[in-house]
Amino acid sequence: MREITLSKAVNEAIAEEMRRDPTTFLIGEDVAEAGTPFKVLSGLVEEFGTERVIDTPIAEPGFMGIAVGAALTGSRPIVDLMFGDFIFLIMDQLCNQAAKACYMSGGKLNVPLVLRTNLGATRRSAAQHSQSLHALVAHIPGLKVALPSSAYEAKGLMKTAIRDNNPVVIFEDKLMYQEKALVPEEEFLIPFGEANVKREGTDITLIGTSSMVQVAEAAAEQLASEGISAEVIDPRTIVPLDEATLLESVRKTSRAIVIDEGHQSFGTTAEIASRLNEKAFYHLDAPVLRMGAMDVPVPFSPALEDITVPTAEGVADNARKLCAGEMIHAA
Amino acid sequence: MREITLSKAVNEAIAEEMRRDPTTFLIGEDVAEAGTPFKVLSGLVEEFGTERVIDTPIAEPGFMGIAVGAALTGSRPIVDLMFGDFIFLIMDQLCNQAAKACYMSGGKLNVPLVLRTNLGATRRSAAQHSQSLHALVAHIPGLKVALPSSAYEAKGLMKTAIRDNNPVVIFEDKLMYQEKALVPEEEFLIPFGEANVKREGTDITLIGTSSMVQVAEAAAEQLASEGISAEVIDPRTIVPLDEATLLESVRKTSRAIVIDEGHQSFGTTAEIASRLNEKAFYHLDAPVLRMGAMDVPVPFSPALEDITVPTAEGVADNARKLCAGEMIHAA
Amino acid sequence: MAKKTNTEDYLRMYRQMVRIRAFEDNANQLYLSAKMPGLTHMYSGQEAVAVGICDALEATDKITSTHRGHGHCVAKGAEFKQMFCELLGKEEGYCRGKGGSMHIADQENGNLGANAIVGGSMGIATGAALSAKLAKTGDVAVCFFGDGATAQGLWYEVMNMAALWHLPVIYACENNGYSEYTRTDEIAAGSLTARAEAFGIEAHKVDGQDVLAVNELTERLIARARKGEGPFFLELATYRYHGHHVGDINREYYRSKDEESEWKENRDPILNFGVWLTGEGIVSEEELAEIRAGIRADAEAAVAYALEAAYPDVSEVDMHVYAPNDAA
Amino acid sequence: MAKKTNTEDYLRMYRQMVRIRAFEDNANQLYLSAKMPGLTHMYSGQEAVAVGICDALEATDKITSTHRGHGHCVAKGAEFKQMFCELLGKEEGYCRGKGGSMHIADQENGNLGANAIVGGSMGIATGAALSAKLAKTGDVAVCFFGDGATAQGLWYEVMNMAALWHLPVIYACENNGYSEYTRTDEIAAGSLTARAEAFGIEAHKVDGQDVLAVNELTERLIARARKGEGPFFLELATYRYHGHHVGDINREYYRSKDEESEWKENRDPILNFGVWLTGEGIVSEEELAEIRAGIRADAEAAVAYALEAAYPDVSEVDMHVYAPNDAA
Ligand SMILES: Cc1ncc(C[n+]2csc(CCOP(=O)(O)OP(=O)(O)O)c2C)c(N)n1
Ligand SMILES: Cc1ncc(C[n+]2csc(CCOP(=O)(O)OP(=O)(O)O)c2C)c(N)n1
Ligand SMILES: [Mg+2]
Ligand SMILES: [Mg+2]
Repeated sequence: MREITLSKAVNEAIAEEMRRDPTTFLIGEDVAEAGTPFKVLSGLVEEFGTERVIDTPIAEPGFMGIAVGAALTGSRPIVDLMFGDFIFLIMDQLCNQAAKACYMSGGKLNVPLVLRTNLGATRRSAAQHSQSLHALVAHIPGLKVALPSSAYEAKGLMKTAIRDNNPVVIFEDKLMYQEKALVPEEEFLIPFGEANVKREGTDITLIGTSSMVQVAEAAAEQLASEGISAEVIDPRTIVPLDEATLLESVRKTSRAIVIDEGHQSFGTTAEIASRLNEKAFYHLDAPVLRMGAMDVPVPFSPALEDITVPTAEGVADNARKLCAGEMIHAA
Repeated sequence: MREITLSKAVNEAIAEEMRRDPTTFLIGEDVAEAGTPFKVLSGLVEEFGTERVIDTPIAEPGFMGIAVGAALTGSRPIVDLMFGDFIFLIMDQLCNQAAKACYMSGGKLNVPLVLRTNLGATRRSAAQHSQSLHALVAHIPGLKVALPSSAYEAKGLMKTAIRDNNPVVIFEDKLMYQEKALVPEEEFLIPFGEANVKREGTDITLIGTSSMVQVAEAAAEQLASEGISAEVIDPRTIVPLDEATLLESVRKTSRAIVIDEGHQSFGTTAEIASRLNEKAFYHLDAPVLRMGAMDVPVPFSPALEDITVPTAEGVADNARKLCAGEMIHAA
Repeated sequence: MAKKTNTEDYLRMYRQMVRIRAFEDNANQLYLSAKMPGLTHMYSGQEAVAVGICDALEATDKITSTHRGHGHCVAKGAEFKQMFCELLGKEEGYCRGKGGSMHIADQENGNLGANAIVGGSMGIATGAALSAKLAKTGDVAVCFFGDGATAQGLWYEVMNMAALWHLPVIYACENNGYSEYTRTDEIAAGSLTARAEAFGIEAHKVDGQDVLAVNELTERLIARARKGEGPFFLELATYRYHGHHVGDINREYYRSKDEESEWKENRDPILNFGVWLTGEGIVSEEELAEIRAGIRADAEAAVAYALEAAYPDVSEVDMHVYAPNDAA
Repeated sequence: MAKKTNTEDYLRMYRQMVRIRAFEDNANQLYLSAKMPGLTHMYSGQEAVAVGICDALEATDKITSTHRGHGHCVAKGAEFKQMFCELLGKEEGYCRGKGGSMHIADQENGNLGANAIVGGSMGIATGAALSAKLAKTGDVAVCFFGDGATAQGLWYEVMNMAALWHLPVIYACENNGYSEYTRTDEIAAGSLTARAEAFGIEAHKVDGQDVLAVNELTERLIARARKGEGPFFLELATYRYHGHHVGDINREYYRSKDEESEWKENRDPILNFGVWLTGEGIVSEEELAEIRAGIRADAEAAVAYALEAAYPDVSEVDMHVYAPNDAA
């Protein structure tokens, strides 16, 4: 195994799958020569040519619609959406068209399409370039949603996404593009719907998604030094969601915190917490705690932005209280 | 008091507010002579003229953007979006622009705008004309979300929405347009963030939104005849959410079901259930149960469509089980 | 009218137009007799557009259709039985009853589906053309949409890309003079053909009531599109006989009865084509009457079948949300 | 170049162009010295567009701006201090630090804000024009956007409505030849002016490096727009001197150094205007040098101030999500 960046891992995954399947192609803004602003796709146009690495005008609804049509007719497009915030522009094509074509046609049509985009604040990019909007997409039946938490995950999940016969939305964490992890040289795929137990523990379960997996791990490390044993789980995909693994953990630890970088209200933490409460209620010693991003647009000022997102200290602090039987919300 | 339809109630609310404030105007497709396909706005163009009741081309992102600009510059637009499903087309203008302008400008700008649209299935309108998408909007800070459950509610909430200095999205239940309720002749407003306890009870709390309030009431009626006393609450607005009233009820009854016509996963029921679990955990005798619409695109066939939405029988059935201490999910 | 080469070509087009009309008359009847769930949008009056265009296509060519989509579906090769079953939400429908009128798709004949989002299929058709170009299949895609749909920004986005990339797609705008209850000139500034031309796209206006004119122009453009000379834009002047949907009965506040009868009496695509066919001596009026009667009988039989057909089992409700993946 | 009536008019425009350049040079320096959070997009090279247009506007007229918005902001009347404070996320910034470079708004001077969604403000500007028309204020709105933004469907939707309703809005496309790392001709088919004309909108092309030409044309069109003769479209040929954003340093893969120096050396709007002013005897080069030095000093002082200024208190983080409602 060698260490590579998340950026490189995504690049490799796409290159391998494009070699494997000639019906795949990439489409988006500045994906070819520029290799995207984050340089994630550098080199692909040199290998696959401009026929399969297609630069578009700044027309997100348009190229998303084109990708849906291509996917309905034998191609397997990988759509590059430069910032997750632009998903608002393509919701109709994604949610009214791509997500529903299979169902509305009684299974006759299908849309094998990957939408790769990103999430994450604290980059000083302000309210329209910092959102984590995966919960919106997860609400729409017909879409699958993957949230890689490292270079390793990004590679394995991307390859699975490209082979999936359905529309899959992958949100990469922009802050992680330059972060390295061990990634096997040999081919591997990570199946959807199988959570990853990153660290075993007995006192509390910390469920983190995407960027928040590291936060959960750092909190667990801190807690360990204080004698609290935290289990850390990365669901990897929130649709499909590996309820079984999460429930098993929570039934063991009796306590849980769900940590996610999307806005807390009506977000991912609500769904996961609800399922745990519903199905592990009688095993819980304390309510499942949610820690999402604050319910405010992401502020530009560094003095404000950093406090909108959950931190390892905040998680550790809450975990400590839960384990000590303190109530976090006035009940 | 007289009985009027929900359609008439909305019409009256808008007419009264347009008379009161000359900066208000209506904008949307076929809102003028046609008075919308549901005929909700009939007669308004005759009173206010085509300057203030503005027919647009079929360009939802365009007229939504225009409304945002008008709202930023002294007007108070009421935007008519013919079907709630079209909200996917205007998400960028609604969520990246309208919702964030106040915050991004440090409070200098604001967007006093009402987006009126609808929700609700079982009208045989299939997957692109039947969705209940309020949870998506509720996830975005800066927007308020109202869900009227009767003609009375529709009138009072609409008037409050029009006077609010922020973007408010009102989802009317399409199936209720011809339903009548008692509505006072005198002017009244219904404040946001104050839930309505529709029926008092002691054994279980049924929280229903929009179309599901009647479902909850019918279930409560049925349960009463069996000796189970159900409290029924209509939150009226889900942003802001009147947590206090919901918590008070649940602390009293120790059991709750949340019923909503949006897809269950990552939806409104998840948020409400999570808050109750978090903050009333130690008062609960059973997990808060969620009943949303099935996680499938809305099917056309009557044989399938009706089973995708919660029914009074389904609610009563679950309430019975919860009260009998039966577990609903294998735990 | 321009000429086809042989009688069978003419009769095929005549038959298809009559089939559409018969389908719609029966669908309207199902609505009026409260046997159809929901609403539907009648294509009657516009038959020459769907037939003139689709007759120029191969089965592997793709079309995308609209909320007013029965005509496109029939013209592209669909059968009455599965169509009526779909309209009634029955299991034997093209979409197992899950789509209904506004989502009929018939992918075996290259119909990628009706769409209930006005303009919603403009990207899809363009993407089908991209697939064809990448896979070098030689297929073309035709995107049907109404005059009202030209207000959707999506069209300009995809026209730009289609033009830049020379995609084999034809944008076919059926200008029936109205979008819902509003006249086209109230909602469309400037000129529709100029809008396409501004992107460097060749644009044509054609009489959408003249099936031969539509067909002849389409054949030429399709041939050129297959050679990479596309995209093209067609504005087809036409008229819908019924209301916006079957429930739109009192419509004098937005259009006059005189206007309606003018089109129905003097510009009917089926009547006029029939007159031409008999005038040219290609076929007799008796033969045409026989064709019409046969088709009417077929349609009624299909309706009767569909009314008796079974609904999908409730267990189907959560099937087809996702397509299966091959075992790894 | 066309003529203004008096020296003060000329000098005001010269000063504003120099102020923009000075602002950008300092902003770039803040980035290079790692004192600025995030990235920003430099307006240098395009000054004649913002100044030529905004000088034709009243304070109550509205503009909408873009990600490359510092020039519009300065030209519409903003002060250095609050602008630098905003760029650094400080409490005294125009948006209390919450917006940053991409969201600076200055509503007192009619700037409705920069926008980080390309094309995102096209509806907003059109809506401001609708407000002006409904309230009969006589105000106009100018929508600034780049060549890349013409690919967004929203533009066509709002042009259609602006044309139908004769709204007092001017769509000002700053064609600087690139969107990010891509040449305009690779992403724009046909002709930009033809796209506006297709909606019946009068369109003009103008040299965006010639502040007097821009100003003279804008004044004429604004006067007509106030009388209800709008909307109008302007395509302004211009160039950005820096990379797409401050971090875009190695850009030879998409544009040559030769091309850059050609514009900087021969087509600089400030240099050329200075030469013209002195050539016409309106002002001496010494006076211009003094103006430039004074502005540079102002800018540096504002930077120094902003660097020392306070961040907003953390308690502000959940303020301004909603505007307050008046007590009932
Ligand atoms: C995005 C969207 N907006 C509005 C509607 C409602 N609607 C359905 S059909 C229609 C009119 C369409 O007019 P046109 O495109 O001319 O087609 P026609 O009905 O005349 O065939 C409208 C507004 C819709 N289905 N989708
Ligand atoms: C909707 C959207 N898509 C993509 C981007 C990323 N982006 C920012 S600026 C830009 C290029 C804009 O080009 P142009 O409109 O010509 O303006 P310029 O940068 O040349 O001033 C792009 C693609 C964005 N901010 N918003
Ligand atoms: Mg029409
Ligand atoms: Mg540009």
